[in-house]
Amino acid sequence: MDSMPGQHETQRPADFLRQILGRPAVVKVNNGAEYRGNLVCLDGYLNIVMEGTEEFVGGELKRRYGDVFLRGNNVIYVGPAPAK
Amino acid sequence: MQSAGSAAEGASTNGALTGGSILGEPSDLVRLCLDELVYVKLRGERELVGRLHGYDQHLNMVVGDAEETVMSTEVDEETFEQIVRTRKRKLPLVFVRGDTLILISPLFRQSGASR
Amino acid sequence: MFFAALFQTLVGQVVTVELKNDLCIRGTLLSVDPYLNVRLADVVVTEPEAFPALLALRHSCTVRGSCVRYVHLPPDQVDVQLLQDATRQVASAVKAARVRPVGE
Amino acid sequence: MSQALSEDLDQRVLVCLRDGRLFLGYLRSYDQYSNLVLEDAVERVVVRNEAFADVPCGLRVIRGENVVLFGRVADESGELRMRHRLRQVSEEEIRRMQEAAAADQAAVRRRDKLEWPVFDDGAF
Amino acid sequence: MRSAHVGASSSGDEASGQLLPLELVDVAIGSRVWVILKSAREFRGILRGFDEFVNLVLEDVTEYQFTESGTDTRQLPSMLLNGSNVCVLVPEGGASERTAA
Repeated sequence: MDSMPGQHETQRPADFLRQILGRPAVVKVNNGAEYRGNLVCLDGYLNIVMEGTEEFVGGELKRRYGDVFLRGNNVIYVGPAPAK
Repeated sequence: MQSAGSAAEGASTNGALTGGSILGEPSDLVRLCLDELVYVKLRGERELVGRLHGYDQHLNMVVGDAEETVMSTEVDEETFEQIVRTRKRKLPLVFVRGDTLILISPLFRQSGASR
Repeated sequence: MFFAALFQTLVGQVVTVELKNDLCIRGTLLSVDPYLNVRLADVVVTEPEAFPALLALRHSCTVRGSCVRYVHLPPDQVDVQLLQDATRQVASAVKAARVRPVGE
Repeated sequence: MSQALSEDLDQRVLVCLRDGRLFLGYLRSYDQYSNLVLEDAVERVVVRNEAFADVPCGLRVIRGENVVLFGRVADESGELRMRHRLRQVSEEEIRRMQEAAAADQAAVRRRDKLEWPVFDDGAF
Repeated sequence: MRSAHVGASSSGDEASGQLLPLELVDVAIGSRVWVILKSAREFRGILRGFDEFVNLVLEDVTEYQFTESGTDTRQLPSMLLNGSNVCVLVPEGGASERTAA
Protein backbone atom coordinates (compact mmCIF):
# COMPACT_ATOMS: atom_id res chain seq x y z
CA MET A 1 0.00 0.00 0.00
CA ASP A 2 2.70 2.46 0.98
CA SER A 3 4.62 1.72 -2.22
CA MET A 4 1.84 3.10 -4.36
CA PRO A 5 3.21 5.65 -6.75
CA GLY A 6 2.29 9.20 -5.90
CA GLN A 7 -0.19 8.15 -3.26
CA HIS A 8 0.69 10.96 -0.86
CA GLU A 9 0.47 13.54 -3.61
CA THR A 10 -3.24 13.03 -4.26
CA GLN A 11 -4.90 16.37 -4.74
CA ARG A 12 -8.58 17.13 -5.22
CA PRO A 13 -9.63 19.93 -7.56
CA ALA A 14 -10.67 22.12 -4.62
CA ASP A 15 -7.23 21.69 -3.00
CA PHE A 16 -5.53 22.44 -6.27
CA LEU A 17 -7.52 25.62 -6.78
CA ARG A 18 -6.86 26.80 -3.25
CA GLN A 19 -3.17 26.32 -3.88
CA ILE A 20 -2.98 28.41 -7.05
CA LEU A 21 -5.19 31.23 -5.75
CA GLY A 22 -3.60 34.68 -5.65
CA ARG A 23 -0.81 33.52 -7.95
CA PRO A 24 -0.06 33.98 -11.64
CA ALA A 25 -2.24 31.59 -13.57
CA VAL A 26 -3.11 30.60 -17.08
CA VAL A 27 -6.68 29.91 -18.20
CA LYS A 28 -7.60 28.45 -21.56
CA VAL A 29 -11.13 28.93 -22.88
CA ASN A 30 -13.22 27.16 -25.49
CA ASN A 31 -12.43 29.44 -28.40
CA GLY A 32 -8.71 28.76 -27.95
CA ALA A 33 -7.89 32.10 -26.31
CA GLU A 34 -5.62 32.04 -23.30
CA TYR A 35 -5.65 34.38 -20.32
CA ARG A 36 -2.59 34.99 -18.16
CA GLY A 37 -2.91 36.98 -14.97
CA ASN A 38 -3.21 36.85 -11.22
CA LEU A 39 -5.96 34.50 -10.07
CA VAL A 40 -8.14 36.56 -7.70
CA CYS A 41 -11.02 34.22 -6.98
CA LEU A 42 -13.20 31.52 -8.45
CA ASP A 43 -16.31 29.47 -7.68
CA GLY A 44 -17.64 25.98 -8.23
CA TYR A 45 -18.81 26.74 -11.75
CA LEU A 46 -15.19 27.63 -12.54
CA ASN A 47 -16.20 31.25 -13.01
CA ILE A 48 -12.87 32.99 -12.57
CA VAL A 49 -11.74 36.52 -11.76
CA MET A 50 -8.20 37.48 -12.73
CA GLU A 51 -6.31 40.75 -12.47
CA GLY A 52 -3.59 42.20 -14.66
CA THR A 53 -4.64 39.83 -17.39
CA GLU A 54 -3.25 39.42 -20.88
CA GLU A 55 -5.28 37.76 -23.60
CA PHE A 56 -3.41 35.59 -26.10
CA VAL A 57 -4.94 34.26 -29.29
CA GLY A 58 -2.76 31.92 -31.29
CA GLY A 59 0.24 32.90 -29.16
CA GLU A 60 -0.28 36.59 -29.95
CA LEU A 61 -1.05 39.20 -27.29
CA LYS A 62 -4.43 40.69 -28.23
CA ARG A 63 -5.61 42.65 -25.27
CA ARG A 64 -4.96 43.55 -21.62
CA TYR A 65 -7.53 43.70 -18.88
CA GLY A 66 -7.33 45.24 -15.42
CA ASP A 67 -9.87 42.86 -13.92
CA VAL A 68 -11.69 40.25 -15.85
CA PHE A 69 -14.51 37.82 -15.11
CA LEU A 70 -14.38 34.61 -17.14
CA ARG A 71 -17.57 32.57 -17.37
CA GLY A 72 -16.83 29.04 -16.16
CA ASN A 73 -18.62 27.10 -18.87
CA ASN A 74 -16.04 28.26 -21.40
CA VAL A 75 -13.03 27.32 -19.26
CA ILE A 76 -11.11 24.31 -20.55
CA TYR A 77 -8.40 24.39 -17.93
CA VAL A 78 -6.78 26.55 -15.30
CA GLY A 79 -3.30 26.12 -13.91
CA PRO A 80 -0.33 27.97 -12.45
CA ALA A 81 1.56 30.00 -15.03
CA PRO A 82 4.59 28.00 -16.16
CA ALA A 83 7.86 29.37 -14.76
CA LYS A 84 9.74 31.37 -17.35
CA MET B 1 -7.84 4.01 1.68
CA GLN B 2 -8.57 7.52 0.77
CA SER B 3 -10.69 8.42 -2.18
CA ALA B 4 -9.83 11.38 -4.31
CA GLY B 5 -13.29 12.15 -5.48
CA SER B 6 -15.89 11.67 -2.83
CA ALA B 7 -18.96 13.76 -3.49
CA ALA B 8 -18.91 15.31 -0.04
CA GLU B 9 -15.46 16.69 -0.61
CA GLY B 10 -16.13 17.65 -4.19
CA ALA B 11 -19.21 19.63 -3.26
CA SER B 12 -17.00 22.08 -1.42
CA THR B 13 -15.80 23.34 -4.79
CA ASN B 14 -19.24 24.84 -5.15
CA GLY B 15 -18.28 27.48 -2.64
CA ALA B 16 -16.09 30.35 -3.60
CA LEU B 17 -12.36 30.51 -3.24
CA THR B 18 -10.69 33.81 -2.80
CA GLY B 19 -7.10 34.88 -2.74
CA GLY B 20 -7.18 37.51 -0.01
CA SER B 21 -8.95 40.03 -2.22
CA ILE B 22 -11.88 42.33 -1.54
CA LEU B 23 -13.72 40.10 -3.96
CA GLY B 24 -15.25 37.18 -2.09
CA GLU B 25 -16.47 35.41 -5.21
CA PRO B 26 -16.32 36.00 -8.95
CA SER B 27 -19.79 37.53 -9.22
CA ASP B 28 -18.66 40.30 -6.86
CA LEU B 29 -16.64 41.73 -9.72
CA VAL B 30 -19.75 41.82 -11.88
CA ARG B 31 -21.61 43.60 -9.11
CA LEU B 32 -18.88 46.23 -9.00
CA CYS B 33 -19.48 46.73 -12.72
CA LEU B 34 -23.10 47.84 -12.22
CA ASP B 35 -23.72 51.29 -13.69
CA GLU B 36 -20.17 51.24 -15.08
CA LEU B 37 -18.80 50.93 -18.58
CA VAL B 38 -17.96 47.34 -19.32
CA TYR B 39 -16.25 45.40 -22.07
CA VAL B 40 -18.04 42.15 -22.83
CA LYS B 41 -16.72 39.38 -25.06
CA LEU B 42 -19.35 37.07 -26.50
CA ARG B 43 -19.22 33.89 -28.53
CA GLY B 44 -19.24 34.26 -32.28
CA GLU B 45 -16.48 36.91 -32.31
CA ARG B 46 -18.69 39.59 -30.82
CA GLU B 47 -17.79 42.35 -28.39
CA LEU B 48 -19.90 44.91 -26.58
CA VAL B 49 -18.89 48.09 -24.83
CA GLY B 50 -21.64 49.69 -22.82
CA ARG B 51 -23.10 50.45 -19.42
CA LEU B 52 -24.15 47.49 -17.30
CA HIS B 53 -27.64 48.03 -15.93
CA GLY B 54 -28.51 44.55 -14.72
CA TYR B 55 -27.44 40.91 -14.54
CA ASP B 56 -28.49 37.65 -12.93
CA GLN B 57 -26.71 34.49 -11.77
CA HIS B 58 -26.60 33.12 -15.34
CA LEU B 59 -24.86 36.32 -16.44
CA ASN B 60 -27.86 37.33 -18.49
CA MET B 61 -27.36 41.08 -18.73
CA VAL B 62 -28.94 44.34 -19.77
CA VAL B 63 -26.46 46.76 -21.32
CA GLY B 64 -27.24 50.35 -22.30
CA ASP B 65 -25.70 52.70 -24.87
CA ALA B 66 -23.73 49.80 -26.21
CA GLU B 67 -21.55 49.52 -29.25
CA GLU B 68 -21.29 46.06 -30.70
CA THR B 69 -18.35 44.90 -32.79
CA VAL B 70 -18.67 41.75 -34.87
CA MET B 71 -15.57 40.30 -36.46
CA SER B 72 -15.77 37.95 -39.39
CA THR B 73 -13.13 36.50 -41.67
CA GLU B 74 -13.97 36.13 -45.31
CA VAL B 75 -12.07 34.81 -48.27
CA ASP B 76 -11.86 37.18 -51.20
CA GLU B 77 -13.51 35.59 -54.27
CA GLU B 78 -10.79 36.75 -56.62
CA THR B 79 -7.53 36.80 -54.72
CA PHE B 80 -8.36 34.13 -52.09
CA GLU B 81 -7.05 36.59 -49.52
CA GLN B 82 -8.28 36.32 -45.97
CA ILE B 83 -10.07 39.50 -45.01
CA VAL B 84 -10.98 40.29 -41.42
CA ARG B 85 -14.11 42.40 -41.48
CA THR B 86 -15.38 44.25 -38.44
CA ARG B 87 -18.89 45.61 -38.31
CA LYS B 88 -20.00 48.02 -35.62
CA ARG B 89 -23.48 49.05 -34.56
CA LYS B 90 -25.14 50.93 -31.74
CA LEU B 91 -27.49 49.11 -29.40
CA PRO B 92 -29.42 51.61 -27.25
CA LEU B 93 -30.63 49.05 -24.71
CA VAL B 94 -30.09 45.35 -25.09
CA PHE B 95 -30.71 42.18 -23.13
CA VAL B 96 -27.82 39.75 -23.62
CA ARG B 97 -28.34 36.07 -22.94
CA GLY B 98 -25.68 34.85 -20.51
CA ASP B 99 -24.82 31.60 -22.24
CA THR B 100 -23.09 33.51 -25.04
CA LEU B 101 -20.81 35.37 -22.63
CA ILE B 102 -17.09 34.57 -22.52
CA LEU B 103 -15.83 37.39 -20.31
CA ILE B 104 -16.72 40.71 -18.82
CA SER B 105 -14.26 43.39 -17.74
CA PRO B 106 -14.90 46.77 -16.15
CA LEU B 107 -13.35 49.52 -18.25
CA PHE B 108 -12.72 51.80 -15.25
CA ARG B 109 -10.28 49.27 -13.78
CA GLN B 110 -8.72 48.39 -17.08
CA SER B 111 -4.99 49.04 -17.00
CA GLY B 112 -4.35 49.02 -20.72
CA ALA B 113 -6.50 49.23 -23.82
CA SER B 114 -6.26 46.86 -26.74
CA ARG B 115 -3.26 47.17 -28.93
CA MET C 1 -36.62 34.69 -13.03
CA PHE C 2 -35.33 38.17 -12.52
CA PHE C 3 -35.27 39.05 -16.21
CA ALA C 4 -38.57 37.29 -16.77
CA ALA C 5 -40.03 39.90 -14.43
CA LEU C 6 -38.38 42.67 -16.43
CA PHE C 7 -39.81 41.30 -19.67
CA GLN C 8 -43.18 41.02 -17.97
CA THR C 9 -43.20 44.80 -17.56
CA LEU C 10 -42.57 45.14 -21.30
CA VAL C 11 -45.58 43.13 -22.44
CA GLY C 12 -47.36 45.14 -25.11
CA GLN C 13 -44.16 46.89 -26.20
CA VAL C 14 -42.40 46.34 -29.50
CA VAL C 15 -39.09 44.50 -29.11
CA THR C 16 -36.63 42.92 -31.51
CA VAL C 17 -35.42 39.43 -30.73
CA GLU C 18 -32.08 38.51 -32.27
CA LEU C 19 -31.40 34.80 -32.38
CA LYS C 20 -28.09 32.96 -32.30
CA ASN C 21 -28.64 32.00 -35.95
CA ASP C 22 -28.64 35.76 -36.75
CA LEU C 23 -32.38 35.84 -37.40
CA CYS C 24 -34.04 39.05 -36.18
CA ILE C 25 -37.73 39.19 -35.39
CA ARG C 26 -39.56 42.34 -34.42
CA GLY C 27 -42.93 42.11 -32.76
CA THR C 28 -45.13 43.07 -29.87
CA LEU C 29 -44.22 41.17 -26.74
CA LEU C 30 -47.16 38.96 -25.79
CA SER C 31 -45.73 36.88 -22.98
CA VAL C 32 -42.57 35.51 -21.42
CA ASP C 33 -41.99 32.49 -19.18
CA PRO C 34 -39.31 31.68 -16.57
CA TYR C 35 -37.10 30.11 -19.27
CA LEU C 36 -37.29 33.42 -21.13
CA ASN C 37 -39.15 31.82 -23.98
CA VAL C 38 -40.91 34.76 -25.56
CA ARG C 39 -44.08 35.08 -27.59
CA LEU C 40 -44.44 37.91 -30.07
CA ALA C 41 -47.42 39.22 -32.00
CA ASP C 42 -47.52 40.91 -35.40
CA VAL C 43 -44.07 39.61 -36.17
CA VAL C 44 -41.83 41.03 -38.86
CA VAL C 45 -38.66 39.25 -39.95
CA THR C 46 -36.21 42.11 -40.40
CA GLU C 47 -34.06 40.36 -43.02
CA PRO C 48 -36.59 38.53 -45.18
CA GLU C 49 -34.03 37.93 -47.93
CA ALA C 50 -32.04 35.71 -45.57
CA PHE C 51 -35.04 33.82 -44.23
CA PRO C 52 -37.77 34.09 -46.88
CA ALA C 53 -39.63 31.05 -45.64
CA LEU C 54 -40.36 32.84 -42.37
CA LEU C 55 -42.42 35.44 -44.21
CA ALA C 56 -45.23 32.96 -43.80
CA LEU C 57 -45.25 33.86 -40.09
CA ARG C 58 -47.62 36.63 -39.23
CA HIS C 59 -50.05 36.22 -36.45
CA SER C 60 -47.70 35.26 -33.63
CA CYS C 61 -44.45 33.53 -33.00
CA THR C 62 -42.88 31.76 -30.04
CA VAL C 63 -39.09 31.83 -29.67
CA ARG C 64 -37.18 29.40 -27.48
CA GLY C 65 -35.22 31.28 -24.83
CA SER C 66 -32.02 29.30 -25.27
CA CYS C 67 -31.84 30.34 -28.93
CA VAL C 68 -31.86 34.05 -28.14
CA ARG C 69 -28.70 36.12 -28.42
CA TYR C 70 -30.13 39.59 -27.77
CA VAL C 71 -33.43 41.22 -27.09
CA HIS C 72 -33.34 44.84 -28.18
CA LEU C 73 -35.44 46.77 -25.70
CA PRO C 74 -37.17 50.14 -25.99
CA PRO C 75 -34.93 52.40 -23.81
CA ASP C 76 -37.76 54.75 -22.84
CA GLN C 77 -39.73 51.84 -21.39
CA VAL C 78 -37.05 50.61 -18.98
CA ASP C 79 -36.12 52.40 -15.77
CA VAL C 80 -32.42 51.50 -15.63
CA GLN C 81 -32.04 52.90 -12.10
CA LEU C 82 -34.77 50.57 -10.90
CA LEU C 83 -33.13 47.72 -12.78
CA GLN C 84 -29.77 48.37 -11.12
CA ASP C 85 -31.35 48.50 -7.67
CA ALA C 86 -33.22 45.27 -8.31
CA THR C 87 -30.03 43.64 -9.56
CA ARG C 88 -28.19 44.60 -6.37
CA GLN C 89 -31.01 43.29 -4.21
CA VAL C 90 -31.20 39.97 -6.04
CA ALA C 91 -27.41 39.60 -6.02
CA SER C 92 -27.18 40.03 -2.26
CA ALA C 93 -30.15 37.74 -1.69
CA VAL C 94 -28.55 35.03 -3.82
CA LYS C 95 -25.31 35.45 -1.92
CA ALA C 96 -27.01 35.25 1.48
CA ALA C 97 -28.86 32.10 0.48
CA ARG C 98 -25.73 30.28 -0.58
CA VAL C 99 -23.90 27.93 1.76
CA ARG C 100 -20.92 29.40 3.54
CA PRO C 101 -18.07 29.45 1.08
CA VAL C 102 -14.95 27.42 1.69
CA GLY C 103 -11.45 28.78 1.71
CA GLU C 104 -12.10 31.62 4.11
CA MET D 1 -43.65 28.15 -23.38
CA SER D 2 -46.46 25.69 -22.75
CA GLN D 3 -49.13 28.12 -21.62
CA ALA D 4 -48.63 30.02 -24.86
CA LEU D 5 -48.74 26.77 -26.84
CA SER D 6 -52.38 26.14 -26.04
CA GLU D 7 -53.33 29.09 -28.23
CA ASP D 8 -51.67 27.44 -31.21
CA LEU D 9 -53.36 24.08 -30.69
CA ASP D 10 -55.00 22.70 -33.86
CA GLN D 11 -53.58 25.61 -35.85
CA ARG D 12 -51.29 25.23 -38.83
CA VAL D 13 -47.83 26.14 -37.50
CA LEU D 14 -44.42 26.65 -38.98
CA VAL D 15 -41.59 25.18 -36.89
CA CYS D 16 -37.98 26.23 -37.35
CA LEU D 17 -35.36 23.77 -36.05
CA ARG D 18 -31.83 24.39 -34.86
CA ASP D 19 -30.34 22.80 -37.97
CA GLY D 20 -32.34 25.24 -40.10
CA ARG D 21 -34.98 22.78 -41.26
CA LEU D 22 -38.59 23.89 -41.41
CA PHE D 23 -41.72 21.90 -40.79
CA LEU D 24 -45.37 22.82 -41.20
CA GLY D 25 -48.29 20.98 -39.77
CA TYR D 26 -51.34 21.10 -37.56
CA LEU D 27 -50.24 21.30 -33.94
CA ARG D 28 -52.17 18.49 -32.28
CA SER D 29 -50.30 18.04 -29.03
CA TYR D 30 -47.38 19.23 -26.94
CA ASP D 31 -45.88 18.73 -23.48
CA GLN D 32 -43.93 20.71 -20.88
CA TYR D 33 -40.67 20.27 -22.84
CA SER D 34 -42.45 21.79 -25.84
CA ASN D 35 -42.10 18.55 -27.73
CA LEU D 36 -44.57 19.04 -30.57
CA VAL D 37 -46.85 16.71 -32.49
CA LEU D 38 -47.61 17.87 -36.01
CA GLU D 39 -50.32 16.24 -38.11
CA ASP D 40 -50.37 16.36 -41.93
CA ALA D 41 -46.84 17.68 -41.68
CA VAL D 42 -44.59 18.71 -44.54
CA GLU D 43 -40.94 19.55 -44.50
CA ARG D 44 -40.50 22.84 -46.32
CA VAL D 45 -37.21 22.54 -48.16
CA VAL D 46 -35.87 25.93 -49.22
CA VAL D 47 -33.00 26.62 -51.58
CA ARG D 48 -31.47 30.05 -51.21
CA ASN D 49 -33.77 32.76 -52.42
CA GLU D 50 -35.10 30.73 -55.29
CA ALA D 51 -37.54 28.03 -54.54
CA PHE D 52 -39.16 25.76 -52.03
CA ALA D 53 -40.87 22.42 -51.97
CA ASP D 54 -43.21 20.90 -49.43
CA VAL D 55 -42.27 17.28 -48.83
CA PRO D 56 -45.10 15.44 -47.05
CA CYS D 57 -44.03 13.51 -43.96
CA GLY D 58 -47.36 12.64 -42.31
CA LEU D 59 -47.36 12.70 -38.51
CA ARG D 60 -44.26 14.21 -36.91
CA VAL D 61 -43.07 14.36 -33.34
CA ILE D 62 -40.52 17.14 -32.90
CA ARG D 63 -38.22 17.19 -29.91
CA GLY D 64 -38.58 20.46 -28.04
CA GLU D 65 -34.90 21.12 -27.52
CA ASN D 66 -34.38 21.29 -31.28
CA VAL D 67 -37.04 23.94 -31.81
CA VAL D 68 -35.81 27.49 -32.40
CA LEU D 69 -39.18 29.08 -33.00
CA PHE D 70 -42.63 28.39 -34.27
CA GLY D 71 -45.72 30.31 -35.11
CA ARG D 72 -49.06 30.21 -36.78
CA VAL D 73 -49.31 30.49 -40.57
CA ALA D 74 -53.08 30.52 -40.75
CA ASP D 75 -52.88 33.95 -42.28
CA GLU D 76 -52.94 33.75 -46.10
CA SER D 77 -51.14 37.01 -46.73
CA GLY D 78 -47.99 35.69 -45.09
CA GLU D 79 -48.01 32.66 -47.34
CA LEU D 80 -48.51 34.95 -50.34
CA ARG D 81 -45.59 37.16 -49.36
CA MET D 82 -43.41 34.10 -49.09
CA ARG D 83 -44.52 32.82 -52.49
CA HIS D 84 -43.70 36.20 -53.91
CA ARG D 85 -40.04 35.45 -53.17
CA LEU D 86 -39.89 31.70 -53.56
CA ARG D 87 -41.47 29.67 -56.33
CA GLN D 88 -42.84 26.28 -55.45
CA VAL D 89 -41.25 23.32 -57.18
CA SER D 90 -41.52 19.55 -56.96
CA GLU D 91 -39.55 17.45 -54.51
CA GLU D 92 -37.33 16.09 -57.32
CA GLU D 93 -36.59 19.59 -58.52
CA ILE D 94 -35.68 20.91 -55.05
CA ARG D 95 -33.34 17.95 -54.43
CA ARG D 96 -31.55 18.74 -57.72
CA MET D 97 -31.24 22.37 -56.66
CA GLN D 98 -29.93 21.35 -53.24
CA GLU D 99 -27.24 19.21 -54.83
CA ALA D 100 -26.22 22.05 -57.14
CA ALA D 101 -26.01 24.46 -54.20
CA ALA D 102 -23.96 21.94 -52.20
CA ALA D 103 -21.57 21.52 -55.14
CA ASP D 104 -21.15 25.29 -55.28
CA GLN D 105 -20.25 25.40 -51.61
CA ALA D 106 -17.80 22.54 -52.04
CA ALA D 107 -16.07 24.56 -54.75
CA VAL D 108 -15.76 27.50 -52.38
CA ARG D 109 -14.30 25.22 -49.72
CA ARG D 110 -11.76 23.86 -52.21
CA ARG D 111 -10.70 27.40 -52.99
CA ASP D 112 -10.28 28.03 -49.25
CA LYS D 113 -8.03 24.98 -49.06
CA LEU D 114 -5.80 26.46 -51.76
CA GLU D 115 -5.30 29.37 -49.45
CA TRP D 116 -4.72 27.04 -46.52
CA PRO D 117 -2.59 24.14 -47.74
CA VAL D 118 -3.61 21.57 -45.20
CA PHE D 119 -1.83 18.50 -46.43
CA ASP D 120 1.92 18.08 -46.45
CA ASP D 121 1.74 14.96 -48.56
CA GLY D 122 1.54 16.77 -51.85
CA ALA D 123 -2.16 16.10 -52.25
CA PHE D 124 -2.52 19.27 -54.26
CA MET E 1 -26.17 14.20 -10.46
CA ARG E 2 -23.71 11.37 -10.36
CA SER E 3 -23.55 8.72 -7.69
CA ALA E 4 -21.85 9.79 -4.52
CA HIS E 5 -20.07 6.45 -4.20
CA VAL E 6 -16.92 7.39 -5.97
CA GLY E 7 -14.48 4.63 -5.30
CA ALA E 8 -15.13 4.91 -1.57
CA SER E 9 -13.55 1.69 -0.34
CA SER E 10 -14.52 -0.55 -3.20
CA SER E 11 -14.11 -3.80 -1.23
CA GLY E 12 -17.70 -4.89 -1.86
CA ASP E 13 -17.43 -4.31 -5.55
CA GLU E 14 -14.13 -6.13 -5.80
CA ALA E 15 -15.87 -9.25 -4.59
CA SER E 16 -18.26 -9.07 -7.51
CA GLY E 17 -15.40 -8.21 -9.86
CA GLN E 18 -17.16 -5.02 -10.86
CA LEU E 19 -15.42 -1.71 -11.29
CA LEU E 20 -17.59 1.37 -11.44
CA PRO E 21 -16.50 3.96 -14.01
CA LEU E 22 -15.32 6.48 -11.45
CA GLU E 23 -13.50 3.75 -9.52
CA LEU E 24 -11.44 3.24 -12.63
CA VAL E 25 -10.58 6.93 -12.53
CA ASP E 26 -9.76 6.62 -8.83
CA VAL E 27 -7.46 3.70 -9.56
CA ALA E 28 -5.67 5.78 -12.20
CA ILE E 29 -4.61 8.39 -9.64
CA GLY E 30 -0.85 8.69 -9.59
CA SER E 31 -0.44 7.23 -13.05
CA ARG E 32 -0.39 8.75 -16.51
CA VAL E 33 -3.69 9.30 -18.24
CA TRP E 34 -4.74 10.32 -21.71
CA VAL E 35 -7.74 12.65 -21.74
CA ILE E 36 -9.72 13.35 -24.91
CA LEU E 37 -12.06 16.32 -24.90
CA LYS E 38 -15.25 16.79 -26.91
CA SER E 39 -13.37 19.26 -29.09
CA ALA E 40 -10.19 18.62 -31.08
CA ARG E 41 -8.03 18.74 -27.97
CA GLU E 42 -6.26 16.10 -25.90
CA PHE E 43 -4.10 15.99 -22.79
CA ARG E 44 -1.56 13.57 -21.38
CA GLY E 45 -0.36 13.83 -17.80
CA ILE E 46 -0.24 12.31 -14.35
CA LEU E 47 -3.64 12.22 -12.68
CA ARG E 48 -3.45 13.72 -9.19
CA GLY E 49 -7.12 13.81 -8.29
CA PHE E 50 -10.67 14.43 -9.42
CA ASP E 51 -14.13 15.29 -8.10
CA GLU E 52 -17.67 14.19 -8.83
CA PHE E 53 -17.86 16.44 -11.89
CA VAL E 54 -14.76 14.61 -13.21
CA ASN E 55 -12.81 17.83 -13.01
CA LEU E 56 -9.26 16.45 -13.19
CA VAL E 57 -6.05 17.61 -11.54
CA LEU E 58 -3.20 16.77 -13.91
CA GLU E 59 0.53 17.17 -13.49
CA ASP E 60 3.37 17.25 -16.03
CA VAL E 61 0.85 17.82 -18.80
CA THR E 62 1.19 17.83 -22.55
CA GLU E 63 -1.64 19.56 -24.38
CA TYR E 64 -2.40 18.59 -27.98
CA GLN E 65 -4.56 20.77 -30.16
CA PHE E 66 -5.45 19.45 -33.58
CA THR E 67 -5.86 22.11 -36.24
CA GLU E 68 -6.16 22.05 -40.00
CA SER E 69 -2.47 22.80 -40.28
CA GLY E 70 -1.27 20.13 -37.86
CA THR E 71 -0.96 19.48 -34.15
CA ASP E 72 0.04 22.14 -31.64
CA THR E 73 1.56 20.81 -28.45
CA ARG E 74 2.60 22.54 -25.28
CA GLN E 75 3.81 21.59 -21.83
CA LEU E 76 2.31 22.72 -18.54
CA PRO E 77 3.46 21.82 -15.04
CA SER E 78 -0.08 21.26 -13.72
CA MET E 79 -3.70 22.14 -14.37
CA LEU E 80 -7.29 21.65 -13.40
CA LEU E 81 -9.15 20.34 -16.41
CA ASN E 82 -12.84 21.25 -16.56
CA GLY E 83 -14.79 18.00 -16.46
CA SER E 84 -17.61 19.30 -18.63
CA ASN E 85 -15.41 19.06 -21.72
CA VAL E 86 -14.00 15.61 -20.97
CA CYS E 87 -15.08 12.90 -23.38
CA VAL E 88 -12.69 9.95 -22.82
CA LEU E 89 -10.16 9.17 -20.09
CA VAL E 90 -7.66 6.39 -20.80
CA PRO E 91 -5.31 5.17 -18.04
CA GLU E 92 -1.92 4.65 -19.62
CA GLY E 93 0.03 2.05 -17.66
CA GLY E 94 0.96 1.92 -13.99
CA ALA E 95 -2.67 1.44 -13.05
CA SER E 96 -2.52 -2.35 -12.99
CA GLU E 97 -0.10 -2.38 -10.01
CA ARG E 98 -2.57 -0.37 -8.00
CA THR E 99 -5.53 -2.63 -8.66
CA ALA E 100 -3.46 -5.55 -7.42
CA ALA E 101 -2.79 -3.83 -4.09
